Amino acid sequence: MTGTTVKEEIYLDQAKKLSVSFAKDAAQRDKEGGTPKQQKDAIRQSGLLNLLIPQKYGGEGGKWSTALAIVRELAKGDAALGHLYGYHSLFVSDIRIKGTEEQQAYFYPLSVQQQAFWGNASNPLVESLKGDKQLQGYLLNGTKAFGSGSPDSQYLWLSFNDRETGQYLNGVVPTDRTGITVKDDWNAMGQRQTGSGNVDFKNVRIEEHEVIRDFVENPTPFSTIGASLSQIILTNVFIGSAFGAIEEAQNYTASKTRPWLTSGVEKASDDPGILRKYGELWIQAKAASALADEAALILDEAWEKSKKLTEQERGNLAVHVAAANVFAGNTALDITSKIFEVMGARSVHAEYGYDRFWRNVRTHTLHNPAEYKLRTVGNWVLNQQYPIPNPYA
Amino acid sequence: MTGTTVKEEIYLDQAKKLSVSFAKDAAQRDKEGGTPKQQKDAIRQSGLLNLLIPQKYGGEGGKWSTALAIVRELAKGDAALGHLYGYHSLFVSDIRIKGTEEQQAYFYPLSVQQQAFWGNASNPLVESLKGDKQLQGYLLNGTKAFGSGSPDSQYLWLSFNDRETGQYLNGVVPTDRTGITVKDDWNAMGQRQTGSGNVDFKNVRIEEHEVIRDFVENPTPFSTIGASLSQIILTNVFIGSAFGAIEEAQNYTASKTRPWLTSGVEKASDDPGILRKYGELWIQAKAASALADEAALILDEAWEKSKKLTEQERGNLAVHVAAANVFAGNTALDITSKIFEVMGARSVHAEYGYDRFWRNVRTHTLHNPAEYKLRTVGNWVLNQQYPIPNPYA
Amino acid sequence: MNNTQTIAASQEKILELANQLAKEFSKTAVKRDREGGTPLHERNLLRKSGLLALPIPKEYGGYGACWPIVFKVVNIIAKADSSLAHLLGYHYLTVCSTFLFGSTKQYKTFYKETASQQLFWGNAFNPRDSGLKAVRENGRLMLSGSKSFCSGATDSDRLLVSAQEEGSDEVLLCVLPTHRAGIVTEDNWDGFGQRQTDSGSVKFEDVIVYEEEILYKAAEEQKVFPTVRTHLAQLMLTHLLYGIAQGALEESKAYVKAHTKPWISSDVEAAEQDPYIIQQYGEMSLNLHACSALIEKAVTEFDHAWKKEDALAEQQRGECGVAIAMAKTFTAKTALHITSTIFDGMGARATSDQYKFDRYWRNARTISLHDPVAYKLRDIGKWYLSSELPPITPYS
Amino acid sequence: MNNTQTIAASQEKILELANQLAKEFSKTAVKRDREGGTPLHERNLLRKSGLLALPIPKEYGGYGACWPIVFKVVNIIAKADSSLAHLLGYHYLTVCSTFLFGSTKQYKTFYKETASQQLFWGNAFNPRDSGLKAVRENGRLMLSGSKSFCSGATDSDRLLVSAQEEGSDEVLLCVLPTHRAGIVTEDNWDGFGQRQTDSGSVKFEDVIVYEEEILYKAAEEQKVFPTVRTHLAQLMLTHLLYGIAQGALEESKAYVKAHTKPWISSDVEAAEQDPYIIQQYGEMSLNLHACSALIEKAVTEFDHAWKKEDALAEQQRGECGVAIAMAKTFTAKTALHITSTIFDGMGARATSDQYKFDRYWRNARTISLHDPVAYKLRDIGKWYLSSELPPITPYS
Repeated sequence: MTGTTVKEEIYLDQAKKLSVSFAKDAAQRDKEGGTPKQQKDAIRQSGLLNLLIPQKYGGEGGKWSTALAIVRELAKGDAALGHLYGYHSLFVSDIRIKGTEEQQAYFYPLSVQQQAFWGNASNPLVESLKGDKQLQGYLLNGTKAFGSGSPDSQYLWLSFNDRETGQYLNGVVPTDRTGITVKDDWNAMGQRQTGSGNVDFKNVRIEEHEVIRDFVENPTPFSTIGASLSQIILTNVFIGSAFGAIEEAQNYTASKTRPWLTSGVEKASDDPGILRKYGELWIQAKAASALADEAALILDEAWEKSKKLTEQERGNLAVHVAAANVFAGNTALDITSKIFEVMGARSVHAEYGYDRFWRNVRTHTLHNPAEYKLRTVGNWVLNQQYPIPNPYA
Repeated sequence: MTGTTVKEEIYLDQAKKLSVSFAKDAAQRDKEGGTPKQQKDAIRQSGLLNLLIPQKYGGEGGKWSTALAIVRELAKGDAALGHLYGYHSLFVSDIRIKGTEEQQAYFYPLSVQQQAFWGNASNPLVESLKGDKQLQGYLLNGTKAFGSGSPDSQYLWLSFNDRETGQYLNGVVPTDRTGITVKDDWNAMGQRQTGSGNVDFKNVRIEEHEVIRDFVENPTPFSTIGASLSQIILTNVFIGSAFGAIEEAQNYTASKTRPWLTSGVEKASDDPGILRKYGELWIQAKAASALADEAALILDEAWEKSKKLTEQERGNLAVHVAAANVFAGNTALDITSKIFEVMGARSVHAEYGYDRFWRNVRTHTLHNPAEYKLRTVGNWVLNQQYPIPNPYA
Repeated sequence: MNNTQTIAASQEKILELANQLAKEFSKTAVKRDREGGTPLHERNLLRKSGLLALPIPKEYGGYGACWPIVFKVVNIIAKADSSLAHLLGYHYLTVCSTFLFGSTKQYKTFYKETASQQLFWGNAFNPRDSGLKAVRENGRLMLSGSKSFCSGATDSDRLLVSAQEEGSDEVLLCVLPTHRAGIVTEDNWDGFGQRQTDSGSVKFEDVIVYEEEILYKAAEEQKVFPTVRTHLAQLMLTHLLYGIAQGALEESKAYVKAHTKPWISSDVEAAEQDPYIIQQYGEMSLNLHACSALIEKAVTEFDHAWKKEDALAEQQRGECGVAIAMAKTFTAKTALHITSTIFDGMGARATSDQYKFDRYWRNARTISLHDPVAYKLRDIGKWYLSSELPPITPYS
Repeated sequence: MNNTQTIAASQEKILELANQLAKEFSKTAVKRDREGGTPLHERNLLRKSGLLALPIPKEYGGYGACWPIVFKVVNIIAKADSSLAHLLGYHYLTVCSTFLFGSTKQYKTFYKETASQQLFWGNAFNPRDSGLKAVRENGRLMLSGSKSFCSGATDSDRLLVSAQEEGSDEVLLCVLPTHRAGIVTEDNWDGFGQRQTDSGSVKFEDVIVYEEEILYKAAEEQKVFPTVRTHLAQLMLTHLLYGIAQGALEESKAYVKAHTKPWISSDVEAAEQDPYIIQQYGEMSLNLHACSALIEKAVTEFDHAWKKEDALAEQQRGECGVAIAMAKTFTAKTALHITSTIFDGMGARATSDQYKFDRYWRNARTISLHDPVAYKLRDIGKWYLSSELPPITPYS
């Protein structure tokens, strides 16, 4: 990205260092699954978790475009950690999007002070967590699936339904609140260290000040941009994965690939087919990142406008983010599968774990269907209609 | 593009108005071929021809990124006019790139004063124009093919070889110089009004101050960036064509396309397949433009550095431009062929002339082979080697 | 010679004849693409060749060729000139529609006169156009209105016509002599591709239809067999697309070898040694080969279905339709890809108007829009996912 | 029953047997993909089934199945478990290599003992690895060194071995009992795909080779026929890829119908009615169908070439190679596309480790790297552009 400030450069530099260190054992940790405790702690210590928290509450007051550049950088080394950082940033921001100023004032200083990582318990597809209204707050019972980042988190961003009225609400609770069990049972083919398993709630108290309901009482276009945030985070995880894959492949081809027996060249890195394929892969990745960078700037403007964001601006953001997301997803799928063609048969050995790139991308490109994102964009191009806000558009 | 200044907005606004008026009879003029005299005059009157000429010589002192945005905008309405404007900008700039300060001081005020359009007689692939050294300057004899913009031009940017030494030189002559015959014999399947035919030279005098040889005597990396300029101009012609095609298709689908008999929808614009395809096409075009915009910024920096441009910076520019070019070319080919699938069988009628988009793009994507651009980029990604400067990379 | 040998020899003769015509047509294909209009000279060559009677059984004076041979002939012509192949293929489709929709007496009559007089058939049949009305006046059936996309109507001898019966949903099918009073074939086809197919409109002004010209079987909706007309039409289009792709690839190969200079940074001595050009031709010829394999399968299935005649069951009709949809979809995609990609190898000078190499893409693009590929894919997908047969329509 | 009927009945029996085994294998395919290692139980089931003798002529105790049937069996197993199909296919390849490279006496002996004892063959043959040396010492031939990518060597009874003769460019081919002193099959295959193929290395330490174990024909370079071993290997790989694609598409279809919920904004009641899912399955099944058509053509050509034996000419060998290259290239591309795209329809929950649906992609990706697709395209392109036959190599 162009036009970065000195401060942003420092953040990105930190992210780069973290990413390089994460890359070293990413293949091994992919095999093991579970929680990357040590790596999460390294992120905690870096201070990057506070990037989006306003300065008045002790944070860095950074921009979303910076947070996304960090996501991309981390994902280059390890897509799971890029994901965890991105979703942490989303949940922290959700308070600002859907909650009150008082809730920011309450949670943000705590988060900064505790170097807190925020996790997820808010999958909107299934109404599996119910709240029974109390005099103050709710009593929560049920389960939430796809709880990315819930293991080793300090806070959980959750969604639940009022058992009586069906009302959809959000909330934030400390992860160690009595009655919460983070199952840590995520075992998928990719993004294996994102801890995206189930979170159980048994008679969990959520206090009134922890219940997020301002978006219900004072709905604005701004209060619905969470969908775009989650989509653009994933976009940057895909792009980071794609560049990470190209980088690993480049190292491999340059040092290990043997020229093909009828190639007539002395080094694989002079093979005309391999050269053009590297061009093709990199150009695709670069186009994806350029498109995502444009969307990030639109997001920065929207973030700046905050509650003043118009419906049209919200729609414009959603369309550009959907476009960037589906392009990056398809591109990353293609790249992470084709890198093997420039490395050769021996690159399948488990010691390298190069298949993790494809498995990671394939797993999280399924977050919501690419085809419906194409439709969202197409409906705007053809009919000038912005998407009706939902958790994915 | 983001971050445009007020002045740039004004230029772009002018370009947009011109583009809209060009679009009206673009199909008709495509059929006729020949020279778009009236349209070229409209560009002359707009003052946009002076955009890149420094203010001290009476020009606007604009940036290349602005010139390219204008190329794109014009190409949206008519790819031939986008091309003519882009190549005019290139030839004007060639003086700065390869000539002396004195030559700028000589030609620029003349060009501004005459609202001059510059044309081409410099195809480097064939040594078909020879210069016989005179006491002062040369006597030129021969022919140059692919003379884009030579009809209805005031100046020609030419290349020739010293008959004795073989030395490759450039030069600028007024198009009406005695002995020059612009054949105006371009008759290709696309870009039909670019006048890219032959230019004949019979005992044409070129004076010493018109001979461009500073790049020979004082070669710098900057003096070889013409290749990148031509490639990024074409890039923006492709992108403009792609957006123009989508826009025409959108109008057509919304107003004329009937829903398919088994579609189950009442309007073609509600067809799920058509919607997703519009999404797909627009996202591709948008990715191409984002990538090209990034390259344009790198070009702006290089242009600013001028003779201080390092070899590495020149290489970096060439790689990014090649990437943007090949991506835009492939994208535009795909889009201009697929628009018909969202319009239907009746869209082939000649009255619309929608095939011109594909014919235009297909014609000028052959300027130099896409495959070798992929190799150029790949050789940098894999081997960290910048292209050896040639007229195309 | 035994029987098989005789058939083989006569097939060879037919293909030889088709090749000769194709060679003749290819000489002027560029010129005629430029001019558009009606290829009168070429239509007469087709008449004289006898090939118009190709699928008509021998007992009625034709060659009695089986469908695989008929398609092969259309394909051979399409390689040279897809407009002429379109006219010929639609002629076959139209003549043989009388076998599907007419009474025994009717198709015998049409077959015989077509073979003996070398009649050229055209159509005014577009099922998506309800602009032609049939009215009964004083016991006489009259047609008024117009039809669009009437490929091959100009200079035809017979027209297969579909019209909307007034006051009913019924579609009336009939065969009329093109010179019948009140019929005007309009010279208004101006598509950018298939430029000599005369796919413009036909106007009808109080045109009398006689009882024996009406194909009544068309209304018997319970029958499956007549609906294979759709399959026949789709296979004709598939063979046009295949021929265009073949022609484009062959002609571009000849150009590359004769004219293309090796690229400045290629380090090869001839363009055909360029690794990237080789790679592209590898991919293109591979895809073309896949077309051929898919088409072969579809033609075999169609041949079987056709031979069943009235015993044809809906299941077989549907499965045959899926095979054809597969062949057509893949061939359309391949034809569009090849006709655009050939330029990469040939280079910038190949865009010169003298070659009209863009006609391949323009022709393929035009034919491939006949009915949407997206709905073919839907049919295939529903069949694979849910064993649903394609709906019986004029396009599937 | 006449002769044709008898053959058909026995073919049906074989395919039935293969299907039964495939069903059995599919029950544990996920578990075994997770574990990797040697599928001893399954290998013994293959031994017991008698299928190891499938291509061995009846006179030597085998089934005498023709190649199309042998490939079909490999394909059936591959749909369920491509590792086991790999082992079986390479077993056939290796046994039958003795017919290509051995004397009449040799292959008869090998055929007979394989059929009577249900021997499982593996290989130590990798032509890209020159790490195994043959040395003559005191008149005895000894092997020392190692070979990589030795699919199926572990738990095998016979090994086809290639070694570099010291002091010469010659490659020595021989068949050794796997338990011969000095041979150690190493358990070091850890590819992310084809996890139970044991494609690790084999170590040789002063391994004696007896005269009758050496396949001398290998050195007779003027003969074309032995070089069809490459074709056989390529067709085996093609059938593995095809089976993987089929298995992935079938299993994903079952999942979509049983588990996938319609998307929130889809307005359909079941996932299989989603227009985008239908479209994707349309495309995938169409491409799979094209694979099948291309493979059928290639197998037919191979069958003809094989039957020519020593009369096989270079031209036919080359054209057959092009047909195989086309089938393999297209199938590899299709398999990679399908094994990745199935997830779009199935949705996020299908990534759960319990299903191991990613094994299809991992397996296809692994097999498709056996030799570069780019060079197959080059062979095809050179053939199309310049009528050049593919070079005779262990891969083309």
